[in-house]
Amino acid sequence: MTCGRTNAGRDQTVLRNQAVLWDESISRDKSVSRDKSVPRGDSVPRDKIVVRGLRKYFPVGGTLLDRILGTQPLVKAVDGVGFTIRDGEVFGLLGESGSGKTTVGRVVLGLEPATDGEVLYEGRPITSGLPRSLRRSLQIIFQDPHASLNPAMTIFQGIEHGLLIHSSLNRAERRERVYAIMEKVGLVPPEVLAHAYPSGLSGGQRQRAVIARAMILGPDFVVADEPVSMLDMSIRARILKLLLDLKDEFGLTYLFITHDLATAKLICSHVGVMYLGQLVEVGPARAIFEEPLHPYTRALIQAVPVPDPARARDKALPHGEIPDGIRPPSGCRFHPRCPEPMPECGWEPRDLQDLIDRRLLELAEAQGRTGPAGFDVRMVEDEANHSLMVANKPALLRLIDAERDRETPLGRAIESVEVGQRSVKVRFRKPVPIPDVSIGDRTVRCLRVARD
Amino acid sequence: MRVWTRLKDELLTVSGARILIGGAIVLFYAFLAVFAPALAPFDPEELGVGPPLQLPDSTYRFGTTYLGYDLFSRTVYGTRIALTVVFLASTMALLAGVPLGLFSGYLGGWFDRVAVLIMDSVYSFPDLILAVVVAAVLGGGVVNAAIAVSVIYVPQYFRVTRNHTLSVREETFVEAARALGASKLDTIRRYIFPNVSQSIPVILTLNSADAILTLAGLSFLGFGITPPKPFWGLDISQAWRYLTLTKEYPQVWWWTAIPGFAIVVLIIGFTLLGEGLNDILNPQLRDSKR
Amino acid sequence: MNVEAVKIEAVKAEAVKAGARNVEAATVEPSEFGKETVLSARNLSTYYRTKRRVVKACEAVNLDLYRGEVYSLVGESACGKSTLGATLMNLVPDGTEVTGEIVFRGRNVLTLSKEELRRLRGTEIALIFQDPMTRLDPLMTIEKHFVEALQSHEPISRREAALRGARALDAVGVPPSRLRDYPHQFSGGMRQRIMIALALVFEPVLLVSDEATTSLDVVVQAQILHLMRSLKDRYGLAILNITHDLGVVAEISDKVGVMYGGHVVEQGTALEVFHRPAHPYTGGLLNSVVHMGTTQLSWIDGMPPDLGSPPPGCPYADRCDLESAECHRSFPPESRLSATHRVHCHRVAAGLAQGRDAQ
Amino acid sequence: MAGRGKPSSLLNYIVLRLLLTLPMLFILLTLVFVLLRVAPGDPAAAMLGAHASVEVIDELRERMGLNRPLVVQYFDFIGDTLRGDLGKSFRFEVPVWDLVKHRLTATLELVFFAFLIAVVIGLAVGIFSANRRGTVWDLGGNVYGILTYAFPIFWLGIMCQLFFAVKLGWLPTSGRFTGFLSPPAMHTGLYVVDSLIEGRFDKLVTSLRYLALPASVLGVYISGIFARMVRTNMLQTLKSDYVQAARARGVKERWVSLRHGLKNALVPVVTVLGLQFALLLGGAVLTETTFSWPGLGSFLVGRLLERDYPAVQGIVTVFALGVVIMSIVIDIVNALIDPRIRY
Repeated sequence: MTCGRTNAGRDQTVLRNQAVLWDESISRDKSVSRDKSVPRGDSVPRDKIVVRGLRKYFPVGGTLLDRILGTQPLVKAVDGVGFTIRDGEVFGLLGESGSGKTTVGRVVLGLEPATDGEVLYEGRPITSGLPRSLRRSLQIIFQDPHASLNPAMTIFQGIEHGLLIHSSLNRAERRERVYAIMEKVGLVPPEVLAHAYPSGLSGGQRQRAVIARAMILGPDFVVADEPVSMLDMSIRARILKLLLDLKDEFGLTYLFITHDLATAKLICSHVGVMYLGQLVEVGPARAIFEEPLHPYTRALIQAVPVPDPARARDKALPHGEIPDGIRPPSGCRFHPRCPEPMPECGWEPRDLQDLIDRRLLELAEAQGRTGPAGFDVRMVEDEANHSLMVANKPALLRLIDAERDRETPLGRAIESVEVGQRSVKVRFRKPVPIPDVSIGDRTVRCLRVARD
Repeated sequence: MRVWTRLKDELLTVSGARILIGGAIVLFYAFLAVFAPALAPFDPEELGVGPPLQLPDSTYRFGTTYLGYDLFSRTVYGTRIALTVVFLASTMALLAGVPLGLFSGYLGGWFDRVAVLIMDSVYSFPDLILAVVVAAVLGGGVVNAAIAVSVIYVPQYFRVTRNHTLSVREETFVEAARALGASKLDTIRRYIFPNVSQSIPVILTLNSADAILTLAGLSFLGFGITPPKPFWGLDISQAWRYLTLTKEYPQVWWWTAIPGFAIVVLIIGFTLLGEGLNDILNPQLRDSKR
Repeated sequence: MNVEAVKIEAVKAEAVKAGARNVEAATVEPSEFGKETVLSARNLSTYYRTKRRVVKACEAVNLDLYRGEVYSLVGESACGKSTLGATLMNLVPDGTEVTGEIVFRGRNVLTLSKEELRRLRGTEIALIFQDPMTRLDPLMTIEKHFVEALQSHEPISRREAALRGARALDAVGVPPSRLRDYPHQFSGGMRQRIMIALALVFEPVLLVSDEATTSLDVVVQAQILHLMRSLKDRYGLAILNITHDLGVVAEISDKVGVMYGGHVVEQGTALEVFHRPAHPYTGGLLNSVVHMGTTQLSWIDGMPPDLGSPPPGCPYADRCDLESAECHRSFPPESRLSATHRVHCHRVAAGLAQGRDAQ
Repeated sequence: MAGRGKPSSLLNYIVLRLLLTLPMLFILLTLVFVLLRVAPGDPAAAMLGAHASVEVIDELRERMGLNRPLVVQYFDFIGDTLRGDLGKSFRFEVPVWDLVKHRLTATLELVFFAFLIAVVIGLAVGIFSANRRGTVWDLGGNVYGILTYAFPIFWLGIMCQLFFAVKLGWLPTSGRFTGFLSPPAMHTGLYVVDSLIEGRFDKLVTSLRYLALPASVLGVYISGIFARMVRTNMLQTLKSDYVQAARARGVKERWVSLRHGLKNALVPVVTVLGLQFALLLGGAVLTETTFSWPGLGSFLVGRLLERDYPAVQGIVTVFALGVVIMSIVIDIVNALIDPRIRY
């Protein structure tokens, strides 16, 4: 029943020929030659990309006044991320949308200035923007092949543009180069496709053109941002194979950004799992997929749909959704959704709001009550005191008592309850800083793992 | 090139019909403008070539005015002034508004803020009042009239170009250009402008219609084109003054009706052309046709 | 009993028409006919007419939806699955040519008047879509959405409608206290839950989900799939699930139909299709899916056919490893591998015929 | 995840929005100043004409303060305007505001009724043709839009005068009120309202008769564009996903079109209405001239022709203020309609 075909044999020879053509041309280019001092095949792989303490905040929303004064709330899209990608690795950055993985990719490429932290490319700091000479070494492949090609340029013009910027090749040489790379990425026959506009190509062909555009500059580090997620099932594997072939051919290093854990498991050598702008687990792919340590990693792996009706059934999923990045949960950011939280994980007043929502729902169901009457619990949060005031006193007190009696993590995190005239002040214990724990060659940020 | 292949596909549809009719009307006026000396039997600026207030007949095909101007010659020559002013005004407004909009939209920052503030203020000001004041201050004449008209269209080109630039700027392919290391100028020239330029023919034609109306309004009020130059709005103005003074309303209908008709048909031509182009060039605005 | 007999006759007649000679060989599983048929399509074709050509978006489709079952229609982009979904709801644009028969609980959907259709939609048939972010009116509170939907179908007071809305939100896990909020105040997963609540407020018989989980994150997607499964059990819904994601299909489906080039080339129970795929395309598609157990990449070469000028024979012939001359000549007849498992493939048909001859 | 919206004060928003219009006002005033004091060279010479002697011109320059540095003049102008002093007419030698105020009410009356007519016709035609998209009715709406746009407004005015006033004799040709009656006592300056306050039915009828033609011509002129905006925006919202979803829920078609289609179309339409207001003022200049309506527009034309620049400056400033006020009103109305706009 296998319909997969492998025609790598033929491709290999083509690739080799093109590779020679490449080295020849580089010496003729006007730009600064790349640092080749460390020979390939070194026994110890060098660090290609090092990211340390990277932060990226975006101003978002806010009132008119905020916008004028520049006091808009900040979304902490990336909030202290560090990892190292060694030469020749495929480093997978995993997470749901809103986790900040795409922002990391863009900041690493200098497409977006970092708020804080540093990025090193082969030991050179590139945080404050990529020098022109390095542009060609670091390239990107985008998610949406329909949006990432200029509709007003032919495929040829699109691919050629990089050469116009970075080389002094003449027209014939450029054409030769463009056709060669088109052939290599499977845009055949190049003579025909080169003069088509993107609107005339299929999704798979466009993505090949996007890859060709990135590859024509001969990069050695490529950010692939969800490169196959918008393609049809039967095409995905072909594009993935192409990316792997190109990696072998050019000795590329990939930062592979994806939400698809199955793909990451197949092609990544190392992965980092992101949640709300932070890395919760980093390490070799094999180890992480075999024995995920962070509860969020476990949840993600569980949630991957299994294409087998015999095995795909109920699973324990984290409840709720990834929260707002403007004010992430305190302590461990995953604690409100965590299936196995602890009292120290950073419980705070607004977790009580979620709880009230859920409990009141259950209450309504049990009593057969209908309608929104009685659900109106207004709360005023006091961030500084880690406490909360509420209008519907008895209901809240019953709820809090129940939580404390049952010794749930939230209940145990409640330090004191002050019942005032018109308000209830609930004080939570201060959150414990969550340490990064290194276990072998991987790092996990989880209090429970740290305790064990 | 893409535009032409699409045009070919579309010419048989409703928008195609609009383009054909509108284009034919505009071409007809252009023809009149070019061959005016051959077509007009009299000098349009010469007094008393016929008896005053002559009804249309075989010699004075559109009749004559109170001062004995030949209305047919004036109407034909009027196309020259109309199209010249439109051309000059559009070109000036385009050359100022489009580049400004491109840079303002792409670069952003304080330059953008200041440009937007100024342009929006001018834009929100009543067009005709602005044009009248400028025309009054500059004085009459074709070039001055064109400047007065163009002042009100610069903000329009600016706005359309800037808004379009803002949306194109967010497209992934522009980010791809940055990832390639393309300079800002290069990005604007090769990635932004070709995608933004699609809307220019549309506003160009639609603004042409508007410009004629503005020019006619100016001339009617006594600014812009001044006597004895042959222009439709001016003739209507003269006729109206004569009518309000003498109260001979029904007797001289041709004096107002014919120049007015000349304006109406040309406006319709430009409007149809502009709308047809809009349908084809901005498919996202097009209603689904299935 | 009588009904079942008629059904069996109908199935036989259908099979004869399709040219399958193995009617007798088909083992009829009694359970199949114990269920209430909600919707059945017979020989259904939808052609779009554009200026220059006719797009045969779906052709000669037969399928049945039963109460309490999830039927997943799976295929790649432009295979006709969304058209088929729209056709079944009679939501195709004017000027589209639809032939064949769609029977929803005894009524032919294609012959209903506009008003009858409107009454049907919402009350008995409900739809949920991809991209919940744009499916709610930004200027209306959630409560108003419920009031509007309910008042469209029954005389009901605002208050009462709001109460029913609260109950429906309750059922899908959205706090009813948020009834007065506007759509932009909800997250994507929450909005999809609200869409489902809006669909379920009438307790419909059939729920059509058109890529409803596609734009959601893995975790939220899993949550929504879980919700849909539990709602199916609670209300005895029939669910038509249109998707391109085989993982999603495996998660919730009872039956699966695989579409390719406008045809449903293979359909059967989820186990049959996933464990014993008979059509080469189904096999290829299953192999190309990267899942947690994948160790090697594989794919199908070539491109899907253009529905505007489909090839004369089997639409998959050009990409198939096992094609024969016959494949390029005629569209394969339906072969029945079990009461539920049917496939359109010349090779399978030939294999079955051989097997019978050998007996 | 979008949090629950915190209710914030609309009043704050309005105050802020007012503050934000200051730069716009400032730029408009600067524009007026540049146009009238900087560009044309010597206003004094222009005002007095070609035959005036140098001494006379110098005296006028002295009197108007034109011999002071431009910067000083500029700040004087801005300061005076902010204090509500619009300057003094050169010709009438009285404060501009005294000349302007009852002409302003005449213009307001005309513009208000024209606006009313435009909104009624525009909404009706727009909704009608959007709901009957692609039919003859829609085509009719389209033709209406193009024709009302293509007719120069003054020409349409003259034609209407010739037909309704002269040929049929139904309505007066021009002016604002008959000479046989004394106009209603000034309360608001709007004759229609003042007649009602006075309780004089005959005066009400007379003022409406005089108002009918100019207001209709101006209203019809704007209504075409307005109808097109309504139609386009409604079609756009009727195609949107949430409308499809509502249809799929079996919501009645009329509800779909009015509740979802019209309401959502109103946000852009209200914005456009604000811009139409500027168009309306421009059209008012022409209409007032055609019908000899004693409004601000025709007054401006007269002052321009007489080169009474101080008066022109004052009038243009009044127009600029009107535009600024309108833009604030539009923003606030939109903020009330659309819950997504955060103040």
